[in-house]
Amino acid sequence: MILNRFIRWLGRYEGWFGGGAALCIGIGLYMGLVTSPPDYYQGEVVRIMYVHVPSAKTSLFAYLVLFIGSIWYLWKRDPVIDNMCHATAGIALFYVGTALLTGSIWAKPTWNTWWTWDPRLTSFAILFLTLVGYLMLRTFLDDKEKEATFAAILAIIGFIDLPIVYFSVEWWRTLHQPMSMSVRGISFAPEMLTPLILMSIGSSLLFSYMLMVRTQMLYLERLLEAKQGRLLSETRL
Amino acid sequence: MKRFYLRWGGVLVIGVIICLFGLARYQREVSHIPIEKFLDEKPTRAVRVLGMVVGGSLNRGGAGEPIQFTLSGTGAQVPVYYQGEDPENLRELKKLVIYGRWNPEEQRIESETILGVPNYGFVSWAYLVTLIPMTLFLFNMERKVALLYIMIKEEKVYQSEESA
Amino acid sequence: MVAIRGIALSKSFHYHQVLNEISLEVKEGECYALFGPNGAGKTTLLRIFATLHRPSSGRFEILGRDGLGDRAKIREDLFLIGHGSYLYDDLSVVENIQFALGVRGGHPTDHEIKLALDRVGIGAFRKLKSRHLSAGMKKRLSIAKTLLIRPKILLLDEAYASLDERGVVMLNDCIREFAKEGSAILMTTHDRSRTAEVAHRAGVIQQSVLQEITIQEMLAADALF
Amino acid sequence: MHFFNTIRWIAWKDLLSEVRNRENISSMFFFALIVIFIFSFSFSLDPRTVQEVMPGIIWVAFGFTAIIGLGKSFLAEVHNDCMEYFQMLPVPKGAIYLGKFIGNVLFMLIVETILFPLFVLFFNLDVLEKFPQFLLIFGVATVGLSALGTLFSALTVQVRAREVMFPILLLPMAVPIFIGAVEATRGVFNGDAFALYSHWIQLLVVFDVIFVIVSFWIFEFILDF
Repeated sequence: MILNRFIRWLGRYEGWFGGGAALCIGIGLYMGLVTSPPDYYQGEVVRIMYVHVPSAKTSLFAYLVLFIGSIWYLWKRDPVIDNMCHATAGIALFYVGTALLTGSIWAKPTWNTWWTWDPRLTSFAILFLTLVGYLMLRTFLDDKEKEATFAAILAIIGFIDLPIVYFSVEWWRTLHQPMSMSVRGISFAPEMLTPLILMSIGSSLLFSYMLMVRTQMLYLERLLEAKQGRLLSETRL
Repeated sequence: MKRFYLRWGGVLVIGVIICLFGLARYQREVSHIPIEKFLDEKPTRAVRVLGMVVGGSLNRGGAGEPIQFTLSGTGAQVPVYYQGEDPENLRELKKLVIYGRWNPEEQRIESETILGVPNYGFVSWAYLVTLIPMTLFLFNMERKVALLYIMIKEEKVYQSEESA
Repeated sequence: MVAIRGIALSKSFHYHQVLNEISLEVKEGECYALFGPNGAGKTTLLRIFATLHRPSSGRFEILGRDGLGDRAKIREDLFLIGHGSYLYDDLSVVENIQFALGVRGGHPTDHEIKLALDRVGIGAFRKLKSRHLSAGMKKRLSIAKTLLIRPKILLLDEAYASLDERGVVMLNDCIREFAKEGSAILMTTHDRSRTAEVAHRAGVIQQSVLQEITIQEMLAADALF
Repeated sequence: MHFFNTIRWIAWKDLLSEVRNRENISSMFFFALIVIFIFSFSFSLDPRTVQEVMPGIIWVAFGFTAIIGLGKSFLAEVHNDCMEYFQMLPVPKGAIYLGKFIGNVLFMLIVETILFPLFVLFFNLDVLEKFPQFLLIFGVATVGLSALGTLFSALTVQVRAREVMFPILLLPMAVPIFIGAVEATRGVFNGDAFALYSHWIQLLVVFDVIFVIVSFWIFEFILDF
């Protein structure tokens, strides 16, 4: 079986990303859980930050990747780029879900509520729904080219929509109740900053690694489909 | 497939080891006992005791003087003799963890460190809901990739009887 | 002059290859018939020329214009009669024609529409809503649109499907007329004897490869496809 | 001038079909009517509560109306493969979007003008002198909803579970419209000065402009994949 050069390239380098991610996250976790001090006001709960902030950042980064990838697909129409977009959406959904869950767990001891209509939370929830819609749209379309194009269009529209949602919710919130529960600026001690940076780098590396593996997975799925599909096209009728 | 399972077996082993270390550290440095248990055992080494500062019992001396107060649990009370910096969170009717040892002559706890009630419950939940799904997600993807490579290798391109 | 030129056209639907490096030339005033088994990629090739699909590799030219870069321009010159009837159920036959030409920027007069409808034999159903039309009548309606547009490139998918005997004669008549006026016609069909009446050249697509044959060979070959 | 002609023909076709079958408007209208009934049963409606929840009720009803109406707006185009015909048209595809968009805005506005007096009637609202403000808010919010709705309708109409997919895609993205429209309507009900809620109308206008332009540009890709 002839594999695409792209896949070979991935196979050669993906280990570095995976290893780097494991290293960064391992050290970051250790520092975050053990050596970093608890926050003066929030106590130990501040340690949630070490998983929450990186996943939130990475999910936004993933959405940016999805946006750029979608434009790239509309421009070049390369099925591998489409596979990459599809993979990104799945991983982004995972990261957004993690950010929402950990944020919610953090909000309970800090704000004494599991959920609040804070602009950041709301726009993340919208992002979550958009990504769910994106993946659902992909599963419900039969024509692969249509699927790729429509999904790319949806991703672009959603990306443009996100800041508008954020600002509208912010206006709405300031009107209805003043932002009493806003996130108080956490003064970063260096002992807290180091694990946070390590976790962020590790999370981005993990994203890249996941992206490579997942793109490969989707590519191989299509390849298998095509190989099985040749049964039809090469049979004499 | 063998390499794949070896790799993930390694990941699993490392994960279990880290969990055990974490648990050991928790037992050593964070866990605390309620007052009743403390009074039953009266251990000689320093331990952490959880209790509430009884209202009206807090007696701050002057600057640099030791602070005395009574700590209460459910149905038991014990006087505490604290020497050290005056912590801000030492207030009446507040739940605290006192790190100190039992003084049998004076019948009181002598302490040099006062801690807030550790709130690790939320933290560990947050870490679990992040790390476990992440591992499963990654495991699933990698397994699928490994399987797909095998399936593609095994899938024969169809040749009809006639043309063969 | 060459009207349709395809150069090494390949098409795969997400890694599933349908056409493999097919090259094809149709001159102006010529009718080219494509044969081949079901699923061989005839329709796909036609749809690439109709700018409905993008080729995965290779390129094509319509009247000397690049088929990918100059899509808006070449679309003015071509018309496809395919599986879809492109009709709106709640509009009458005449309104459907007016709409179909209007969105292209055409302005047919009522008289022209009447003549075209009479020629294809559905003049009596002018006021009928198109939801009541049969498949053959819908095909005739498409032919009427073609008569009004007079495209320089006419693509016919399954040219004779669902037409009756008279309809086939009428269609062949129209094809001959278009060819005489200098249009290029590319059609797919399975009816060899009918095709032989109008086609100048023919080709067979099999196992995603195009092979050119003469009209005599086409008629003589038995059970080729 | 093909561009404006195409817009005009498509809007004309939509309106004519609607006049003939009245499918869209009547289903939108009766659905919204039922929503009104359900709401009047599910809230205890003393005058103070009405003031509080009325903007929300109005926009929930209009939102559902939009889902029912806009979701089906491209159904007729898919029915006889008319989307393919649009793809082969030698005009910028944005013209097709604008044509459909104009038709949709008109349908929505018609339904809203029929529904609003019913709200006034059923909930004893006092709105007579504030009519121009309402007209403005309904106008800008409807334009925004239709801009997104027309685009997503074209996306989802070719999807298997289109009835589910359309609201799933539309509603999260339309959050700014709902927030803006509800807040502006609330401002009007409370009798606030225009300056107090004008920023919501600004938000709606910004949303309209962005999404009409983006959809206009991106529609090229929906029809030309």
